[in-house]
Amino acid sequence: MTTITYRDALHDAHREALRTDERVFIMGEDVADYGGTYAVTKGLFEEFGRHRVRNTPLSESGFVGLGIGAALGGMRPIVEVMTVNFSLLAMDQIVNTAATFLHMSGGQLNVPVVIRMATGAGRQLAAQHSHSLEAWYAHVPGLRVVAPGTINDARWMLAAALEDPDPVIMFEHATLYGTKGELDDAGPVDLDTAKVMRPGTDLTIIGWSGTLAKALDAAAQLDDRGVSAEVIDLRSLRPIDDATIIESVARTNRAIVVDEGWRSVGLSAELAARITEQCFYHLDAPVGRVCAEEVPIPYPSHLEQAALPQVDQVVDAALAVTGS
Amino acid sequence: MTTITYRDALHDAHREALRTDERVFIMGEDVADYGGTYAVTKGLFEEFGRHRVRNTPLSESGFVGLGIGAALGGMRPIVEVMTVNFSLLAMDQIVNTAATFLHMSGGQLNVPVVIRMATGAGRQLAAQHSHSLEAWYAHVPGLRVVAPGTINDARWMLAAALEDPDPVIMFEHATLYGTKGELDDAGPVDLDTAKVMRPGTDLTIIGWSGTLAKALDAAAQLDDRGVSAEVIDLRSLRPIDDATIIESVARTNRAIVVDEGWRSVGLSAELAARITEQCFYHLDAPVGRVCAEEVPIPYPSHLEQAALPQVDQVVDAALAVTGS
Amino acid sequence: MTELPPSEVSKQLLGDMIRIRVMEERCAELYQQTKIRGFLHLAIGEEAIATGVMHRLEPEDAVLATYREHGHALLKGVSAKAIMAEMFGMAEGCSGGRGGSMHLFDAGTRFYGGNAIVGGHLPVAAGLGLAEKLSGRHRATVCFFGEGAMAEGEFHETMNLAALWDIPTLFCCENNLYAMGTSLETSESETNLSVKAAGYGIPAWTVDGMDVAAVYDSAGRALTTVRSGAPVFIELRTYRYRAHSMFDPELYREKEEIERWKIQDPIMTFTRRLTEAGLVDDDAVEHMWERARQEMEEAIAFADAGTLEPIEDLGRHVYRRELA
Amino acid sequence: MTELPPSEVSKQLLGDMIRIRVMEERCAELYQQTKIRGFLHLAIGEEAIATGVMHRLEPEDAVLATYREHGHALLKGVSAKAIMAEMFGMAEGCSGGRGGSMHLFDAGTRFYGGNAIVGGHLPVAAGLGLAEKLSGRHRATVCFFGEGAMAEGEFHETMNLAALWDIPTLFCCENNLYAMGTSLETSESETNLSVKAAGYGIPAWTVDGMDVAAVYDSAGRALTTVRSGAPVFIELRTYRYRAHSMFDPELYREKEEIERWKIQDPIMTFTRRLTEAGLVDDDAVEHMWERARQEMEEAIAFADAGTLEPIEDLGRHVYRRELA
Ligand SMILES: Cc1ncc(C[n+]2csc(CCOP(=O)(O)OP(=O)(O)O)c2C)c(N)n1
Ligand SMILES: Cc1ncc(C[n+]2csc(CCOP(=O)(O)OP(=O)(O)O)c2C)c(N)n1
Ligand SMILES: [Mg+2]
Ligand SMILES: [Mg+2]
Repeated sequence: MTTITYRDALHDAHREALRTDERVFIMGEDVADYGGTYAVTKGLFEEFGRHRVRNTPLSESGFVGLGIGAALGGMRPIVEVMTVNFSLLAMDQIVNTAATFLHMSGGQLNVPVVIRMATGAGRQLAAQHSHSLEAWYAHVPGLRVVAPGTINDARWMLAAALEDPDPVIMFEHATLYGTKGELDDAGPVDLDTAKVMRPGTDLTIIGWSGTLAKALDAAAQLDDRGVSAEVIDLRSLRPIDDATIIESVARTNRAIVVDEGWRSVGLSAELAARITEQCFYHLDAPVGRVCAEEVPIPYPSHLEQAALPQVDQVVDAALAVTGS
Repeated sequence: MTTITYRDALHDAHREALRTDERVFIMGEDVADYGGTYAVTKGLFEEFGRHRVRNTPLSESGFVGLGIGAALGGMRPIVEVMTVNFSLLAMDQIVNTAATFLHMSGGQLNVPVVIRMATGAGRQLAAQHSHSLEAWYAHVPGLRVVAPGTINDARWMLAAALEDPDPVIMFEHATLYGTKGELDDAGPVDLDTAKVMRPGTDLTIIGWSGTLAKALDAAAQLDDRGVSAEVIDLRSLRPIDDATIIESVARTNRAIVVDEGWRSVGLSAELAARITEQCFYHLDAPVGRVCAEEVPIPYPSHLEQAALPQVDQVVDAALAVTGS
Repeated sequence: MTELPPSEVSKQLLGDMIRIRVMEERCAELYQQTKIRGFLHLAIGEEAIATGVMHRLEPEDAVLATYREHGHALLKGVSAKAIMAEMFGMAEGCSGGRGGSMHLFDAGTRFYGGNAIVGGHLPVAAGLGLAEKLSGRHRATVCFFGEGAMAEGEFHETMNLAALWDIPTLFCCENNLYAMGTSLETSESETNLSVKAAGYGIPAWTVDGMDVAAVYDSAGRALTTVRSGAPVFIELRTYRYRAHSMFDPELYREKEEIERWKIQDPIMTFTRRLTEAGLVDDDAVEHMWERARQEMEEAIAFADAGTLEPIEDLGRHVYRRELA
Repeated sequence: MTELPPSEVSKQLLGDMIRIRVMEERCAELYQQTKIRGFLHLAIGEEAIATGVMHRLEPEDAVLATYREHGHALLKGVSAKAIMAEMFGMAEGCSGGRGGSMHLFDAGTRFYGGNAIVGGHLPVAAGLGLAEKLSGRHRATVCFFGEGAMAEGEFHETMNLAALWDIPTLFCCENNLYAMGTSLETSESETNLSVKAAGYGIPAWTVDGMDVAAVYDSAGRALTTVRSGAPVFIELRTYRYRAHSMFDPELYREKEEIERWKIQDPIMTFTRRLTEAGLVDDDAVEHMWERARQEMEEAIAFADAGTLEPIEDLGRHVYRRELA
């Protein structure tokens, strides 16, 4: 096993993709000379040339649309949109074109594009650079939405996404790039399943991406207080893997969702609704939701952190649902 | 009481706004010469002039942004975006600017703009003209989101929206324009509350906009089968009026949400989650969700109707939760 | 006046314009008979454009068009039967019935829609062009759009990218002077559209879109440049005789304006020219009309005999790789 | 060479450039000391632009800028104290601490941000201009943005609307040759930016943005046109000496390029000119620097003594009319 950063794991995944499939190319703002906003694509244009690592002008709708077209034309584009906040400029292409083409054409024309973007808060970047809009994408049929939350998924999910014949949106939490961990060499992972990261018996905590570590930290603290928490990494935000979640909650009878998105009309609501629908008679308490406060993210650290879900809140929510 | 169409009710609301407040102007594609895509603004440019009823080029981001700027400059713009599908092109302006300005400026600069758009399916317009993305807007702090579902709200909500100091998004279901009903002269309504449209004792059915009539039809059918359904018009999609809903469900102990949006990560999930959180020990069954199928809307009528929530499904869901 | 194309080509051009005209006149009737539903946009008066351009294409070239695309699909090689069945919403339609009039698709002839977000298919077209370039192939990509699209940001972003990256795509602007009810001079500050496009450094010029010989000639020259690896823009000046769609009361223009344009009717003028040149006589022309009528009647009979996709199949075509 | 402005003005111009320079040099240090957090974008080298333009404005004129806006805010009249406190995240900051470096706002001086979506504030600026026009006032609106923004669709849509509707807004493009690491020639097919803007029918020209006298002169002429009711675009050629933000390793340009530009440093060259013209001597210049240093030290002391907004207030400033 090697120790590697999330950033380097992604970098290696991109490099491998460029090496092994000549249909793959990368496109986005500052992916070349600048080295990538988060340094994921650093050095790749030197190795593979500007044809395959294409720096775009600031024009999110334009280059995302070009990615969709290139996918229709037989390529396997990886489009990097710096952050989910800027992806609002490309929404039309992603939702009205990428997500509908297969359907409108009666199954003839699939769109094998991978669109990556950073998401999330925690770096004091304030209200135009810090939001988590994964919920929007997870609402849309025709898209697959994944959120690698581990070093392993950062290393292997890209290959699976490139294999997939449909548009895949990949969210990378901006605070994860610098994190380090062990990599196993299992090779390509699937895009569809949630994963039990830690077994437990008293409640199930579901997190993903930026909240996964918080869920695991909370579970460790809960252990000290005699509460055994199972932690699930959701991994795939669309489709949602009901089976893994329901199997767990049917055993633990209690669940908490930790979501960095705003509470209202977000992923936490969907997970709570699904669990309640499928485990109603097993549930000992309503599903707990620990989410971002419903404010645009403020700049100062104390307010930003207050706006984000925190380990303490997860612990408290867990103690509340377990009646401890 | 007068009988009037939803379209004319909206028309009258616009005319009144232009008459009574010189800061008000209307802006959007084909609001002038064409008469408005849904004929809401027909004749208004002749009465009020092209300065106040402004036809825009096709440039959703541009003219929505101009509306935001004009609101900051002291005007009260009503911006018409033909349909929610095209609003994806204006997402950046609505979410990154209109919804954040007050917050980023520390409470100094509010944005009193009203943005109207048609939504929904039912007219065989297929996958680029038929979606219901209200859930996205309802996810965003800083926006108010309303959906007039009755003649009365069509007539009076606009005035309340124009009074409001914050950005208001108003959704009009495209199948409602031609519907007729009685208008009462109560005058401006509020933007925040849900409304009990029909009292009942056995379950609560929550609908709004295009699904309100379906909820009421279902309630009538249920009556014949001895089930007494209370029907609530949600009206305000953000904020959600918990009080009215919870008061109802605490009495009826069962609830169904009828939502034309896609099921996953939509408004139905949020309503189900809130009801469960606040009425857990009152609930006799999990909250039922009758939503659009998770497909882009297909063209042929039989498939389109199969994709949309139908009265029969509401009745079935109601019978299921009431165990009848 | 542009020289006539070779006599066989000239006759085919006339015959094909007639086929489009007959098809679309029948569509209007079928809409009245409620066989065709949703939006129906007719290009009657504009037939010279699709005809002149399409006769320069190879089967392996790709075409993208708007919702006003019946003629484009027909001449790209989609059968009248498959088109008509699509408009009837039948499983035998070119998009399996899912798309309808606005979303004709055909992978076999590389017809990529039928796109109904104004401007949305421009970046996609450039992406298809980019795929050609990156894979070292030399197939052309042709994108048709209305002059209304040129105000959209997606036009701007696409032109810039196409010019910067020498993308082999032909952009054909069908300037019929109106975008719904919005006239060109109220939607573009620069009404000389080829000047506008040339501003991006793209070879650009204006053609009389009512003269099929001129269109054929221009398209030939344009495609030579495109096949050598660069974008070209042509503005084709034309006029639609009919309403924007079947819902448009046409309040924004005078009947006389329409009548003036009809004097230059592309079919009438080209028929006269070929007659005067001795290439056709009245009988031959009548035979063309008759053959077109027959083709369309057969297409209608085919569509009428079509089958509706079973409702159980609703969930298909959302993902190529079906969800578990 | 542009004639020197009147002597008092010339001295103020020099003094104000120095104030910006000193403020920003201190910001860089404060960032290293972690007093300022998030993204910090410095305009060192670009001071002549904000200075020359701002000296032509009346207090009631409105200004919008990007995230590289500290100097603009300062010269529009926001106090150094309020700016510094904002960057420290203090409640005494001009945005109450919510915005930080990228989101300076001040309603009192009509400073509308501090906008961090590239291109996003262009339509807003035009909207503010439209409000002036519609209310018959003659205040100017000035919008600063980088050359990178010109590739965005929002630029295109805004220029078109501004030209079509004669909107009295001054668009100032701060062309510093790079958008992050993307050079102008790789981001615009037409690198002559005033030619590009003139394509919309907007009076447009290019100015040496390193020469404050030239900027002052140009801005004066431009604002005369704007105040008479029309848009103007000016490209101001400049250079940033520092990294894009504090995270940029500057892989995309050579050190020598930076040194070459420093020869034209706006403060150094203007100091020399004023000295040669006998308007200032070394002592007077040193006094300017000293006064600026003192102003900034006081501002820092003020910011240091600032208070953090209580966490209980997190939910404020989401709506002007608070939710029930
Ligand atoms: C982004 C978007 N905005 C608005 C519409 C509604 N709409 C459909 S067609 C049309 C006019 C387009 O005009 P033009 O591009 O000139 O094409 P034409 O219909 O004249 O062929 C409009 C406004 C749309 N489909 N997409
Ligand atoms: C829509 C959008 N896309 C990308 C970014 C990330 N970003 C921030 S600044 C910048 C470069 C902008 O360059 P330019 O407009 O020339 O301004 P400069 O920074 O040079 O002053 C980029 C790409 C953003 N903030 N917004
Ligand atoms: Mg047109
Ligand atoms: Mg720049």
